Amino acid sequence: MPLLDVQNLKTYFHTRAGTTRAVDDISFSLEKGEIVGVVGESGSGKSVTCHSILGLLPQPPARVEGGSVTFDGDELIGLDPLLLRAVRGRRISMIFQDPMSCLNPYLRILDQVAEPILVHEDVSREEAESRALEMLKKVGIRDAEKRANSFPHEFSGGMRQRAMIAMALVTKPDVLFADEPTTALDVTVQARILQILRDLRDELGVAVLFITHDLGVVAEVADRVVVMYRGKVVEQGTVRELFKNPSHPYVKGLLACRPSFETKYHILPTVEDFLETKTASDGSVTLRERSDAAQRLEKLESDGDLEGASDSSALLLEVKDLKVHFRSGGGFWGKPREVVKAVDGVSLNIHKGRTLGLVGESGCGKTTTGRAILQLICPTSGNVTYGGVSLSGLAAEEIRPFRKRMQIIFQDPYASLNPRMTIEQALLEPMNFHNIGSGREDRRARVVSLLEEVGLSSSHLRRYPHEFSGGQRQRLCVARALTVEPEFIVCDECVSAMDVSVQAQVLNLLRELQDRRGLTYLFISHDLSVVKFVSDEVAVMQAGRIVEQNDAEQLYRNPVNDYTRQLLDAVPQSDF
Amino acid sequence: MFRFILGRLLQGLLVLLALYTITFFLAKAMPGEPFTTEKNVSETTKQYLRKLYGLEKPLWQQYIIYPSKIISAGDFGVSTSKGRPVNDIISQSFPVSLVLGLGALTFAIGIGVPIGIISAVRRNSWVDWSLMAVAMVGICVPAFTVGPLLQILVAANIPGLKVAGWGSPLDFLLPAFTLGLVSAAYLARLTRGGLLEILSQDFIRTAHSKGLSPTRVILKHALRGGLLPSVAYLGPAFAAMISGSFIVETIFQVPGMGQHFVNAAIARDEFLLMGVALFFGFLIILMNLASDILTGLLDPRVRIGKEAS
Amino acid sequence: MSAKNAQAGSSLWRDAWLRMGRNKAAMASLAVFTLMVFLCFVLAWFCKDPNAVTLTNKFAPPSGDHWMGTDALGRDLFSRILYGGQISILVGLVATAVSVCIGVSYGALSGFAGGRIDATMMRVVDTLLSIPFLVVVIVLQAVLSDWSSDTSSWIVTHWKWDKTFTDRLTNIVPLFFALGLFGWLTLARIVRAQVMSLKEREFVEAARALGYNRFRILVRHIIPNTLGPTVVYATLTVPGFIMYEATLSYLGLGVEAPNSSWGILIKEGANFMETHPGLLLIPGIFFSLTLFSLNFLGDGLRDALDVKASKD
Amino acid sequence: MLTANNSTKETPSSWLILSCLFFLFAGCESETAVDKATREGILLMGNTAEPKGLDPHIVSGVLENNIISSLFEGLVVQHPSKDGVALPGVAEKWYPVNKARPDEWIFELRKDVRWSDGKPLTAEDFLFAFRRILTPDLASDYAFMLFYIKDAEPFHKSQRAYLLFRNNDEFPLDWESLKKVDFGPNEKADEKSFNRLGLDHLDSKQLEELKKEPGRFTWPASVSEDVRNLIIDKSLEFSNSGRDLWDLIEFGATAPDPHTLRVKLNAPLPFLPEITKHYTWFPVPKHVVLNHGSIGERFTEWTKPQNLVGNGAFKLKSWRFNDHIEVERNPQYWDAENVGINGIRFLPIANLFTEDRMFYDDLLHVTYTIAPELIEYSRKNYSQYMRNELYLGTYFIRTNVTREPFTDPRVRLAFSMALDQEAIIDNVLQGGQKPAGGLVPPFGGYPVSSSVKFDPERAQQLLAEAGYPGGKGLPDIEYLTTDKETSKATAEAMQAIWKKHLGANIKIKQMEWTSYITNMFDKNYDLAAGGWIGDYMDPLTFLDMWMKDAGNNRTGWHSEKFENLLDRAGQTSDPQARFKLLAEAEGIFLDERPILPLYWYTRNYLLHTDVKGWDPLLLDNHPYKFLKLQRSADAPR
Repeated sequence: MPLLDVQNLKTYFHTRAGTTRAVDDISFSLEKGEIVGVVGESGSGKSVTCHSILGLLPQPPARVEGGSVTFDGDELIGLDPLLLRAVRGRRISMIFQDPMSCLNPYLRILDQVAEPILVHEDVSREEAESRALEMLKKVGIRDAEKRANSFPHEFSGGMRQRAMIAMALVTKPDVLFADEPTTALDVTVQARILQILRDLRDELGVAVLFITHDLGVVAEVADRVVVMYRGKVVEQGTVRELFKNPSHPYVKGLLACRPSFETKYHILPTVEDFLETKTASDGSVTLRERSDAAQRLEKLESDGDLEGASDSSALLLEVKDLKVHFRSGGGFWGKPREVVKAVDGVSLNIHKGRTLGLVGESGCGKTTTGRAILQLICPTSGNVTYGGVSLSGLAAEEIRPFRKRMQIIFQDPYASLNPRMTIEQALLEPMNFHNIGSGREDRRARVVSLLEEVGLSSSHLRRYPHEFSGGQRQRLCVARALTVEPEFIVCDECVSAMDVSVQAQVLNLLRELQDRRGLTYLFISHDLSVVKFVSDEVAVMQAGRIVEQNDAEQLYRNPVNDYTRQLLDAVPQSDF
Repeated sequence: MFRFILGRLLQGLLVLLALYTITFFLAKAMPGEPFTTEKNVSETTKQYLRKLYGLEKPLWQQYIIYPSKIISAGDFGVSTSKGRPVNDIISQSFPVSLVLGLGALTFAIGIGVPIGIISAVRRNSWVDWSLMAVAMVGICVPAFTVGPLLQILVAANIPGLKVAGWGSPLDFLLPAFTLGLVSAAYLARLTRGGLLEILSQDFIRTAHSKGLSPTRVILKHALRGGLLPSVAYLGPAFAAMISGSFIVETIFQVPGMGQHFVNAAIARDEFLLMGVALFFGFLIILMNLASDILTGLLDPRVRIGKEAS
Repeated sequence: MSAKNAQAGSSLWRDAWLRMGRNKAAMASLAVFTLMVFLCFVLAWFCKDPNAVTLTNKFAPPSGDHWMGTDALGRDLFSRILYGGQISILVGLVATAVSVCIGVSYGALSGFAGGRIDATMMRVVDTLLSIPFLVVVIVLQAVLSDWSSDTSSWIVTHWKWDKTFTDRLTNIVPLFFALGLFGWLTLARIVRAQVMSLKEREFVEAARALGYNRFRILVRHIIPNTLGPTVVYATLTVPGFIMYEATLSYLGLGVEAPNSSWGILIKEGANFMETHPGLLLIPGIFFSLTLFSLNFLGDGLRDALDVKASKD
Repeated sequence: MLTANNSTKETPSSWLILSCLFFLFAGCESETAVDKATREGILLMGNTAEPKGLDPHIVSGVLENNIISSLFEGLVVQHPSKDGVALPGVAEKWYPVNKARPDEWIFELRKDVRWSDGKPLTAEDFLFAFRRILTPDLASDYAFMLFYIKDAEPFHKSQRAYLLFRNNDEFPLDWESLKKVDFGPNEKADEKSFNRLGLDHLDSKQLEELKKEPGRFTWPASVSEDVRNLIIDKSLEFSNSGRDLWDLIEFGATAPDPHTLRVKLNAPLPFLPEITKHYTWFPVPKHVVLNHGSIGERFTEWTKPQNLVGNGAFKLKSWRFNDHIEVERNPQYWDAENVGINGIRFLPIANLFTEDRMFYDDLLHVTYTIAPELIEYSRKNYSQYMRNELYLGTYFIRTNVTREPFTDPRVRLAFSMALDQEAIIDNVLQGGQKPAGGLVPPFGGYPVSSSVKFDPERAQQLLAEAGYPGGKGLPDIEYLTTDKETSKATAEAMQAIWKKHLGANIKIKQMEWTSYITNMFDKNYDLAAGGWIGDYMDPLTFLDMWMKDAGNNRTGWHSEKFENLLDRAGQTSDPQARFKLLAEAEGIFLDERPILPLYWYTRNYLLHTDVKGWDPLLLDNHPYKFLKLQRSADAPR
């Protein structure tokens, strides 16, 4: 008998707008000491499944409509809340995606890690803390004694996730639900976290339900995989079987749309190339494999040959010895200031119509570099020359004309759209401001055509950002950047937070726009596969400096720098 | 931290200087003078009185003399209406106001925060609605109505509670309740709002996933952050509470500091007026600073030195 | 601002209005508030003279002649409440509007500028917060009371307005001055805190990247996002303003006797609470009903302005 | 009480716990505060506000009088129930030297009188007290109360020039005519000229300067250059001699022996003993006052609770600022064995409603007053405690006779006649006040006027005669009043009444106290609420304020005829003839009616039946030594 057995679980959300079947009749099981990956895009019901099992869903609107979950012989669905609490955190623990928002920012790490012991076991505070400390060491927090008394915000992302894992495992639970535990992390950190999970499984015999949208990660860590789509399990099996021989079109699409070092496509295939979705009037969904999927793929592959047209184009942007130093602390009468050298002598050349990829781990200064190039942050020293004009030292009015020519797309499309402006307002405003277009009607026409260009329709004009999905929002950001008809766009981690299938769509959009409009990109990302896919040239950044810069193919094939090599090694490869 | 406090206190000095300047000139701009009484006082007498208080000197000299006396001797002058040193008056009435203010604060927190918590936990239920309606009543009903009502309905019927007066240990109850009521109502709303925002955050789910009881989740995990808006509110509100309230003091016959703000202004008693104004300004500075520091302690992400808000 | 902007700006409010239409509590409150406004500003004109003294008929109980009885001087309480409501509603709304205007712009500027400017501006708020209010009122009274009667007579002679009406109008102008002078301080602190966190958001950076100037960023992108807490706080300040008015009127700023306001009626009614509780209760009910409705309206408006919350 | 000693150190939360505990115990305690105080013989007395001080020479209010009269005793003592009757105080016997012309009085002091510190009290203490209150440096508000004494006024006003020359034979001018010339300070003068300081106040150095440049003082036209030089030289000589102004005067009060006080007055004053009941005439302990500062020092420590020494029936026991002042028996008092109560606790309760509610809750024996709003309620529920007594005071409305339309006496009369006094008293004030028939309230043998009457027809007629038929053409009239709620109700009622009978438009201007007073002083009003409480039992206290330069006039009205009559009355020793002259003066005043009398005051207050020996007195100055506290049969609860 499996340790955790989920049978026909159904969880629906009842809202004023109607009923959403978030989890719709799914079944799977988890054995002791096993790692099962649950894969699916956001909204596919992976997290809701975990939350349903643990009774963490807000009710209403959510309601478990049916099915059963047996854990070690006990039924969890409908269990008395008091008994369920005894299971939660002691026998089944959970770690969440974003360790920043999921750790309590107001409490010290040690308090939070020791808390499950104190709640579930009758031990003294000292003992609980010493056990917590031990667990913190085990998950690889250096100087645990010293750092355990820090607050979450004083930890880096990776450290926080380790603390989170320590918190989940400190009571030695039987099952660990890991909900996208590495999505927000750098590849190197991700590799370390995955290693820790594996080690702990081996050591403690924990069964892990590993939820992710990244097939590569699953391939690296899981024994078995459950693929979910729209609240249903579309396929499950061992990792090897599934990757070698996917049967469901969705899984096929998912595997194909993920850029890897080997990707030859110029335009990535997307899930839609494989899957046809039909929604009936009663809300039930039928999925069908596209009959023309093979042709579509072939076509995409042949398109790839178009590449490499403009090789020796003109220099658009020249960055020389750029330095950005921040002063931390201080204030009106504050303490002596420390200088943080976020960017410490970066030089780059970007050619017209080409893409420069900038990779590095979080905190290495790549984002600051991007913003300093656009003069959003005033560089401490160094020079940025755009189209032959030096931007350094220009007054705000003098820079304004350049704002039309250079644009930026941010990582979080939601945060970068004003929540109180409709799409129409957001797109019209830049044109009004910069006097683009001949009049009101012309501008409106431009907005409509821009929306169409990025794959949205004019019926969206009256909507607010929150009414769109993540991918659509990023398209909106792209559209907004395009309103001023720029020639150069900084893409700052613009696909990092997205599901692979959406990521593919956005990457394709960027590519199409580059082809059509001759745009130049500075593509900033920590995802090496994506950077490889989009870039003509790649620069690797570490601690504020460029450590290696080369033609993309060259760099990935023959990395010269140790750090580059380290980064490349850390990328999970699903080479089955 | 130390430098931050020092810095803020230095800024505080500037605030006090500005406050002094404004109050000084406002006091001079008021019609009438301190020695105006209902019965006529001879011009000679007035001359002598002016000389006695140093009010015959040119304005700029008066403007300089007062602060220099404060700095050199801690002397806030002599009240023209009470005929005794302002230092005396403040030192005798402030402790009373402090006790009253602390009582009011206790009521405000003791009533407001629990109501806010219950409201937030029972969001959009009838409990929530009725508690928030009660809070609105607290905001709507002025002290000059609450005070007499308490006197008539409570004090007159419960032996041991006096209608008014100050001296025995129970005397602070009714005035403190009256004084704290409005703040309790504000606190209830602020706590509810703050808590609702925290309750929607991810780390609350984490706390639940650890198997904590809902009470522990609220008290240990949510309340700290949920109280932040209240703390920001309480800074100046507490300063106002412990500097007394004219209405509450006169209704309940409390020998506190609040009445001096009114009586000094009406009597054109500029020394007392500037004394209590400066003292109040000092309290405001102190309490704002305290509330900022408390915010920093509650929320470790707030960098002390970067102003908390 | 161009016509385009005006049109764009209005749609936020129009959408908010549509969203609020779905909020039952808010709509009920709106109905109550509208009723109050109707009573005070329309029905009042058809009521008895609120200042007609009949000393022999004081403290009359409610009757067909005097629906809510009479006060200590035998004046009709109902029409006094309605006429008083004109002043109170006007004072509450105008003073709130003034304090919102000043508070939002000041707080937004302070938070947006940051650094030394911010520190200085906040210390100015501290200073103003500590100034003895009564002194300001006394000075204002001395300075402005002549002004208001001069203005009034000027208007009457030059524009031929009705004298009683003009007097009532010019009398409350100094009151707005006094309230506006200090009403905005706390709001400024609240808005500043909001702006401080908003200005770090990416959409502000996006706006900068699009080359917008600071003014535009502040006005079009930051301030609209502070509206929610502003509206809620503003509705909470209304009762305070209305009650302040009573105090100020006693000191000679504001409503001139025998005219009245809810604050004055409640304050005077409180003196008779042992003997004639109706004089306190009835104006109190009108006052509370209006404030309740304004408050729920504020909450509703906050939710309606919060485009996210309206999703479900 | 268990917690009393460390209560201030308790944290609020433990206070709360204690409070809850206390509720349990509180139920057992059935004795009310008044019961307890009655048993202990302590009078609990509402006293409206914190006194400005306890120095009889500095304070000027009624509430201070209430406390000071328990701590000090004057030459004579008020009779507990008969107005205008004096009982022996510090003086055993008193009589005018010449009965026919009582301008010199002798007070024979008791030999056994002691200060509360045991030191004997002598006539020297009185002389010291008189000199002290008259010392200009002390700037006493009420120094004028002693101006009856010979040479008191010029000394207090520092009239150096006058004192130097009044008896100087070599002086070429008639000094009496120059007496009217003001050498005192002139506030409106240019800051640099000596007019600002006044000739009398210049020191030697300034006089030297003036000698060189006499133009720095504006001399009256009648003063020739010689006189001018003479005045300067003499003043300089006196200033240089270092002598005190006191040495120049022949002060009217003397002490032939330690137990006799002789007081010579400027004019005959048959009611001098009445005046000495006022606290300005009280003695102060010379040895204590001088111990803490000089004679002219206003703020010394001598009135601090630990230093204060008095000669009254009581001495200071404790004083908590703004909370209470308590006095206890003074064992050194000459009549200590006949003092009926053990002490008095004065409570500064500013809020009238609070005071009344405290009385209802048995926390007070006697209130300062009753809120008009609660009179009806008190009558219904606490009728046995209600006191409604005539008081020596008149409430009236000043008119500004320098401004249209009140320049015309017909308009003033019209407004007065249209004033329905009874309607206002019965419906607004409700305190049983008497409609004022004239200026001087009824008392003693003075013939009460009844010329003020409600007569709307005549009022309309007069107004029409004055050119405002039916109120047409009357400008808006500003009625100045204070921020007190009853003032407002009265104002609103009068507004309606004047509108009804005269068609006048009244604008009510409410102001806080000092602004109201200042505006009245500056004659920045049309009509202004006002009133006057008599300082002593004589019509003069109501009449002499309407003289041309009297500080309390403030209407701009004056009449030579009126002043002549007052002068003549001042020289008349026969009481009946004197009253007749004064009544004639009042008649002239009322014909012109610069003020509109509304009512004669009554005192409304609550007095517990436990208090015995408290009888109505026109001046409301109940001598405490005759009071007794005794549990009465009809005690409530």
